[in-house]
Amino acid sequence: MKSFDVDRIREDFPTLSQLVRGKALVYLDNAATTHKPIQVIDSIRDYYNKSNANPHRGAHHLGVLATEMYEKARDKVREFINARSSKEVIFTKNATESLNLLAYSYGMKHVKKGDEIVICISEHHSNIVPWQKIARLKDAELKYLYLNDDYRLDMEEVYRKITDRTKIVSIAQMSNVLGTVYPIKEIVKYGHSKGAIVIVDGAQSIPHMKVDVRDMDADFLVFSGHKMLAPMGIGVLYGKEEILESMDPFLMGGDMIEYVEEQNTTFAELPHRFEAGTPNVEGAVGLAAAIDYLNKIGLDKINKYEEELTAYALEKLMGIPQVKIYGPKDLEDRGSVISFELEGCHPHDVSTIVDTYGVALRAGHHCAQPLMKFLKAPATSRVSFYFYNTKSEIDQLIDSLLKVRKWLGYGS
Amino acid sequence: MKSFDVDRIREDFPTLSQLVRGKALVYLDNAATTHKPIQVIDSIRDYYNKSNANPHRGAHHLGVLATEMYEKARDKVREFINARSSKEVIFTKNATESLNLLAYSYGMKHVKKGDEIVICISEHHSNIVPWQKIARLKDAELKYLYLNDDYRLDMEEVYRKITDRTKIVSIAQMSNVLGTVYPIKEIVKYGHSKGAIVIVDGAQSIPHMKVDVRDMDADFLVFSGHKMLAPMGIGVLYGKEEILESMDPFLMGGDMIEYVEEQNTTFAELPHRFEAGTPNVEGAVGLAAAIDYLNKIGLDKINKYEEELTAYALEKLMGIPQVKIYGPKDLEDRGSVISFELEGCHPHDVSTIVDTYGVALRAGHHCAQPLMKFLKAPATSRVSFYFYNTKSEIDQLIDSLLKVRKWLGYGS
Amino acid sequence: MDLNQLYTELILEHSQNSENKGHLDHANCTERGHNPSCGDDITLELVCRGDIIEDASFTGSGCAISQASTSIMIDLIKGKSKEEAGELVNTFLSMIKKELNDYDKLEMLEDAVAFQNIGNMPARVKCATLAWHTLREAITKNQ
Amino acid sequence: MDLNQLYTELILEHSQNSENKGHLDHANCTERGHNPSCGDDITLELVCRGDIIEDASFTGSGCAISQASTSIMIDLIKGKSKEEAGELVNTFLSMIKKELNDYDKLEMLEDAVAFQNIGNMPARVKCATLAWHTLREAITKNQ
Ligand SMILES: Cc1ncc(COP(=O)(O)O)c(C=O)c1O
Ligand SMILES: Cc1ncc(COP(=O)(O)O)c(C=O)c1O
Repeated sequence: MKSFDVDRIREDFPTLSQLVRGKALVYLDNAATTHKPIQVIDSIRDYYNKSNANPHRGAHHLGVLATEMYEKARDKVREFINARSSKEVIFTKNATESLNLLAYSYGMKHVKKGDEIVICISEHHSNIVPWQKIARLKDAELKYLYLNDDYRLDMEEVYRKITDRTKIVSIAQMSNVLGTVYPIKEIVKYGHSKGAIVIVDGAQSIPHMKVDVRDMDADFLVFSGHKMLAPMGIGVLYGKEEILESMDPFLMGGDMIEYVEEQNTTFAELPHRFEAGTPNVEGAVGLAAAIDYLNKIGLDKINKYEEELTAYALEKLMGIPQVKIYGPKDLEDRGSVISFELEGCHPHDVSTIVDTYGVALRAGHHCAQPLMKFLKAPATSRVSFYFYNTKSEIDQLIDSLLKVRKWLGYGS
Repeated sequence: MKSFDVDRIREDFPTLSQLVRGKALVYLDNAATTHKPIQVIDSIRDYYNKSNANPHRGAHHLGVLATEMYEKARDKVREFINARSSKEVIFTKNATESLNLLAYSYGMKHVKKGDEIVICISEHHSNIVPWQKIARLKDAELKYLYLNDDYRLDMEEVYRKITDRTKIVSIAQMSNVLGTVYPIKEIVKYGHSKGAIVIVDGAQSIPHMKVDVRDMDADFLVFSGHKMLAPMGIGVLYGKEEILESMDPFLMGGDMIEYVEEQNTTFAELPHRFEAGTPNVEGAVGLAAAIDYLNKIGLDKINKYEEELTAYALEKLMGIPQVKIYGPKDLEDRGSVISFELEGCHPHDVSTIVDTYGVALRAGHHCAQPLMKFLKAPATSRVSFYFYNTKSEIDQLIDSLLKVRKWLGYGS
Repeated sequence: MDLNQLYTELILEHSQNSENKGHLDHANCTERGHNPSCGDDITLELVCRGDIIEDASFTGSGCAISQASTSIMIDLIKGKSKEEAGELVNTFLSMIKKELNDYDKLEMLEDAVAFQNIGNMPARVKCATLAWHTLREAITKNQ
Repeated sequence: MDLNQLYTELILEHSQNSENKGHLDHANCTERGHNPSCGDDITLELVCRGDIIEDASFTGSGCAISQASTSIMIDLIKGKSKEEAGELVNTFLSMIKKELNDYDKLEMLEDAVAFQNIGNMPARVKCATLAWHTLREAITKNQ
């Protein structure tokens, strides 16, 4: 870990040094949202102080600046995910909007009666509920890929569920509950062989690992800025140009039009066709600053460091006899999200109690109720790391978990 | 203007004191977007440094803080527009999303074959294109209210166009091109008498005048934060509770659900039902700070000061013989947006030339192509003020306009 | 709010070994209450004769707070009239919202006063109030 | 870019009093080009005989830059072969993008060199290139 100086990194994150009820904050809820380095916060301030304007609409100096910054941010995202063209990068407000855009603009147009949409049982609600709507409206079938006992997805299950009738496969690259990383490249390949398009929900993967849309050959990729150091209110939809071209517009209004007549409208070219209304330039600029920050450290180093943290946390957690892990117990194809149960202690009590020791973790269904039912767990506790977390924070987590049992009246 | 100290106010806006090509910036494009006072920029920084988290999902300290700040912002908006309940205040990303939400969730459900949707010829594209789609899909008619020679709307035209078949009337309270303020209260009343619901696009009015949804009795009101000092990426949809209750969800995913099963979902209560995915807490917090700022000065004072600016600008502009004003020439029912033509000078050339003198104005169709056609003007120049503008800036505008004619080869 | 005040012996006892948990043989009124955002899910069973709640119990799962609050509530309402029970619900909810001005009323809540300060933990308010909202539902439906 | 370099006499002359503006009697190829975001809208009329553009003119409206650029382009292509005209379009567009390395080629653009630095005014690039894109369209369609 020579070249990875976490103490130095933590200095960039003012939030992390705050006290919660007199205790140092141990923030382990990064799968929900991450904190922002000063570089990102400063980029917002600078944007508003020096270049704020409504882009694409003004020939004046600030309008030109804002347009440039917005389009540069788009190109930065393009480069980050290795898309062919920045026409393929559409800014939305979050991953949820990106998925809904796909449901309304692709699903409503291309899914027909009797078709199938295939998702995984571990999907986030954002990748379930829009497809339920399409399936219901179009009289199509929504099918689920189930996991094996190891919380992983067997390719046999993929071969079984994806058929010639499958039009859409939509799957998260990494589960926000289990931490499992799915074999996306194989799934994309098989989906394509059956004539389906494949949507990858990268909300949990993009912040932590190099994702190359050309290499994985996904038709669409969605993610949220706020889970990768960027401000809230900015998300991304990547789509292959020729498929985006085939889709109907979604939100309609300023900036996405070419000619508007009283009764008819023609639409602008990609990517603007899918970006209606005044865009969130601040968010795009902040996302660009976040990508710069991640690139400066290097996603490979981030990934390696987080792997160490995950290994350490898994070991320590499994050292508590009352802990049950929901998710892969080794490091193969898993990210830095760990869900668990502390026997006899309801996750909400766990979270309230560790909070008084400064430890922020998440309790509940994690927006994945079908998975919880599948796991037969009404709720779990979840910790999720980012590269600014430390082993000593994991020690604090473990200490506080041991105290939970005491508070709830169990011997230690 | 004793109690209105614009010099003092300008100190709060760092952007305004910058130089553009060595000239002091004269920003007259406020109808496109406004600049942000340090109070708003600081609120963003403080939010990220002290309380950032994904709201509604965490029992930990930061999660509780973020939830509180988000819901307090909602209540601040409620108070600002005098809504009955904060359930009636839904956060979106901008006015455009709010209008699209209405088209998809209200229009798709309640508009039937043969029904009418009535809008005004001066609408912004965001209040036109979504209705074109609904009219086309539902085989309904999209009708336009036309303006009189004074760029105002006669109630006779309203009585003519709104009929028993009208299901939706959607109209901007103030035109972003002409500056005309329409008789919303009368229109709402007449619309209701014919059984229509009335949507008010407050994007241009809310930043400048007190709007009371209960007094105007609008069924819906939409607006954007970025046009009223708040960050980009936050907008509002106000709706009467009982009508919101009757609508289908729009974006689907996290936070807007109650129970999700594999094939079925029940939805959360208002207002969450219409807010899918991680919300833009930063944007909401920034909007609350913006409202605080506006309240501290007082919308009545703002309104009065802007009226003085508008009167001054109209007088000066009309003093240039080659200027033609598109919009009311007196102050009655008009806001601080002024569109004009400088004879023989194309608006884009005007805007390029005045920009070199530091003056930022807008040229083009202003996202209102049907109006431009109605006006028989392919493009206009537009200036739009906010309370931080000054008379001396208007003098600079006038000076630079006189230079435009010189540059384009006309005698002075 | 201190953990000391929250996870008291009383509350742990009620949440882990409640005598009120289980089915009743002759329940003539059952009502389910749930809290989608955290998964608490309880079912109240009541034996009502005329206006009187003669017996009560609950089943279901949830956190210590929701389980204890349910059990303590049941202790309190057994043998009370529906009207009295309704009054208890109102008092409890006012206490939580810190809108209870008449402090004498607190006394009638007996052990349920343990949740007095839960309002300081906004994330847990719903856990503490679930049973009480459910009881109100049950009573209103059975007027 | 200085206004001095942009609104030159040459450009003002071409934009306000262009001899190339108006209809041609025997046009056998017309092409409309428009720029939705700023409203510039021109129509090119060409008289082609075989491979040669014998005559050309334009109608429509737009800003000084788009009008002048169109008029200057027409001066340049009259009498040229379609291939030569296509080559001019490429050269012009490369110049604007600042991708023209072979400076000798600049010369062949004659008066159109006036737009050399328009790339420094991103908001006006589309105005300067509209006519050239339109000409390319016209030529490609009439191969
Ligand atoms: C009258 C009116 N309505 C709607 C809008 C759309 O607002 P936004 O682009 O923020 O969605 C605008 C501004 O662009 C406007 O002026
Ligand atoms: C896997 C996954 N998909 C989608 C989302 C939705 O992201 P957002 O809430 O930012 O729209 C999340 C996070 O909440 C997630 O973890």
